Amino acid sequence: MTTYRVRTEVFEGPLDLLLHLVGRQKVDIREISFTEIADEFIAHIERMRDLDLDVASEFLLLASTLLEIKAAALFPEDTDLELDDLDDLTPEEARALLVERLLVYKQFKNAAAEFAARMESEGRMHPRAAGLEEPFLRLMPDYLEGVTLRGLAVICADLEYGREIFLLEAEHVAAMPISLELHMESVRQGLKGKGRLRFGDLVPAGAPAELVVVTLLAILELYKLGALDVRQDALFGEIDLIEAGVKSDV
Amino acid sequence: MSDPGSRGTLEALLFVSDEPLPASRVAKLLELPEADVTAELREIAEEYARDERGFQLREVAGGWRLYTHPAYHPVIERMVLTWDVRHLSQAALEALSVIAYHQPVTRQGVNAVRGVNSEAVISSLVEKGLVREVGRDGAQGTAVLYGTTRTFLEKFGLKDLSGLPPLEEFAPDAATEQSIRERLNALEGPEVDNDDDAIPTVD
Amino acid sequence: MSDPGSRGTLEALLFVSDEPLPASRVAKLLELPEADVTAELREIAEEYARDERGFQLREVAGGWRLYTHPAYHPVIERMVLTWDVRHLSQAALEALSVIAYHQPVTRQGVNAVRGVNSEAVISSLVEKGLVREVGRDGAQGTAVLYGTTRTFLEKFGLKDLSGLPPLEEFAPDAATEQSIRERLNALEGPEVDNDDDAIPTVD
Repeated sequence: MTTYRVRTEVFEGPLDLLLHLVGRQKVDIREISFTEIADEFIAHIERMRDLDLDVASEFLLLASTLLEIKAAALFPEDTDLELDDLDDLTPEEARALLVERLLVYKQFKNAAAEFAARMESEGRMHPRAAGLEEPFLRLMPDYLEGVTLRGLAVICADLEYGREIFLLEAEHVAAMPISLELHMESVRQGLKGKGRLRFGDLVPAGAPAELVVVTLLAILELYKLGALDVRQDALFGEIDLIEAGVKSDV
Repeated sequence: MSDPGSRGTLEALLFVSDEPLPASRVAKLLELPEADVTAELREIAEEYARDERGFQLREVAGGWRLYTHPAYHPVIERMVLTWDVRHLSQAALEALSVIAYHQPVTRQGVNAVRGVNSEAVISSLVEKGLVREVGRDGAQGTAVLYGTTRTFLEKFGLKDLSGLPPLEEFAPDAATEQSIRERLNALEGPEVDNDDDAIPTVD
Repeated sequence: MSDPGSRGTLEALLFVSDEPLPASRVAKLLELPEADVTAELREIAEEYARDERGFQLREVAGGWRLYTHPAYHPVIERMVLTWDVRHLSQAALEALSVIAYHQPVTRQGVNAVRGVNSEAVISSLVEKGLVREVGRDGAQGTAVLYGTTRTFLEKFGLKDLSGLPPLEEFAPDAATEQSIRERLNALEGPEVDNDDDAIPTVD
């Protein structure tokens, strides 16, 4: 809970940051002092160091956002046509634009706070979701008329094989983005039933580097999700994957 | 006892519904005027509140639905794993509020207000079923337009979008506005103070 | 009002349960003697009967559960019969098959297998009572996990999900697989032929 509280103070974008700075100190719009802002960050990080490494790293992320402010002359280029020619504005006009932007942003920040409060109070009420009782279920229209279990299995198998072909195409034909989710699904399927697998079963010798990387990422992601356990008995040894719930010492 | 418009009938129908039940649909089913059904539903809602029942009847997202009373949230939470909606991040809440008030709106529109790329945040809102694609912006070619969903109305206890509190309510107060203007102007020296009236407004 | 053993508390707990709730479990949860809980449950059941509510509290095998009152079953039946009767689309069948085999699975998981957005299709399956929310994916925050319903099992006469035919039965045979590979390699030109062994297989 403490982390959560701290996190709400974390800025996310240039406007968020500026709003914060405006509340703390005087900011010259024409020449936002990068040094000053950097000092501000360092001060924050100093304070955070003992608290939470994650928070500190989020502040570092913000440092790059600041560079973006400088680079984009305060605004992301693609957001507002009027702002593209910020250079042509007089300092007063630029300042006025920023003031307006900050006011609008502040308004939505306030609205977001109201949303948070509403969500909190709504979360305390649970809708009736038990649905129909057994005697009524038989009355429901038979949406599955003519559908067989075998039919469903064929559809699912086709989809999965379609997916494999897609994977092969992706590896071979073009620099298509490789979907981590697809690979996670593949690993999950591979483990299903078998209970355990070796990394080498998933990535044959000589496989392209991209496949090795994405497979490893998929495994790490599944590990994070608690879907599998990973064991490696020796350095550079074979990596064993064990499906969650399967005894690892079997 | 089974008088069509009776409290019992309505209770039974509400009881088996797992989504908000529109009064119009009940009226059609029972062949009764919608106004009568609505009046009876209101009465039931009041009765539950008066009798301090463990559940309540609320009008949300275009219909009526039974909910537990918030007083019993802690004990329900102990019994069942509940979806804690409080876990939306500040960024997600901001993007959601921009979409709620400006819908239909493109991602760029959300970015413009927030001053930061909102792509990931919008995707997460879509994944949570709070926001959906509602069309394409003809003028901008293929830019996706986003709007809120019925789930959004339900999760926020709104009957419809007109139930959103007016955006004006959230305008920064005079003091905040003054301080933003002053602080941004302050480094300029005294001559800028006179320019206050000349500041162009952007809307 | 939120006195642990109060009628309101018990009502709220019964309200969110879709299976019989043992008095012993409630007693443990509320740290009360089971006899007290049982007595209060009996009282609630009598009160509902006396007040001619649309629902009733019954003790069935395994515990206490709220049910609609049989007097209102004809009107509930009429409501159910007005539901949409169109058959499932190919898209819906695909999503249903993926959910059946991969459950519990998030919408993203279904999207990943189908390669297209499945939001609307999953919603329609939920409405039809074939698919339901079975939980939240803790790791992914609040992503909904979907699974099939009892209705689904009943329709196919399955006792449980282990009765689903293994997918491997429907995998393409070796010859098909070979032809897929050849087709893909043909696109690559001759120098790739040597790479045959390097084609990653994922199963």
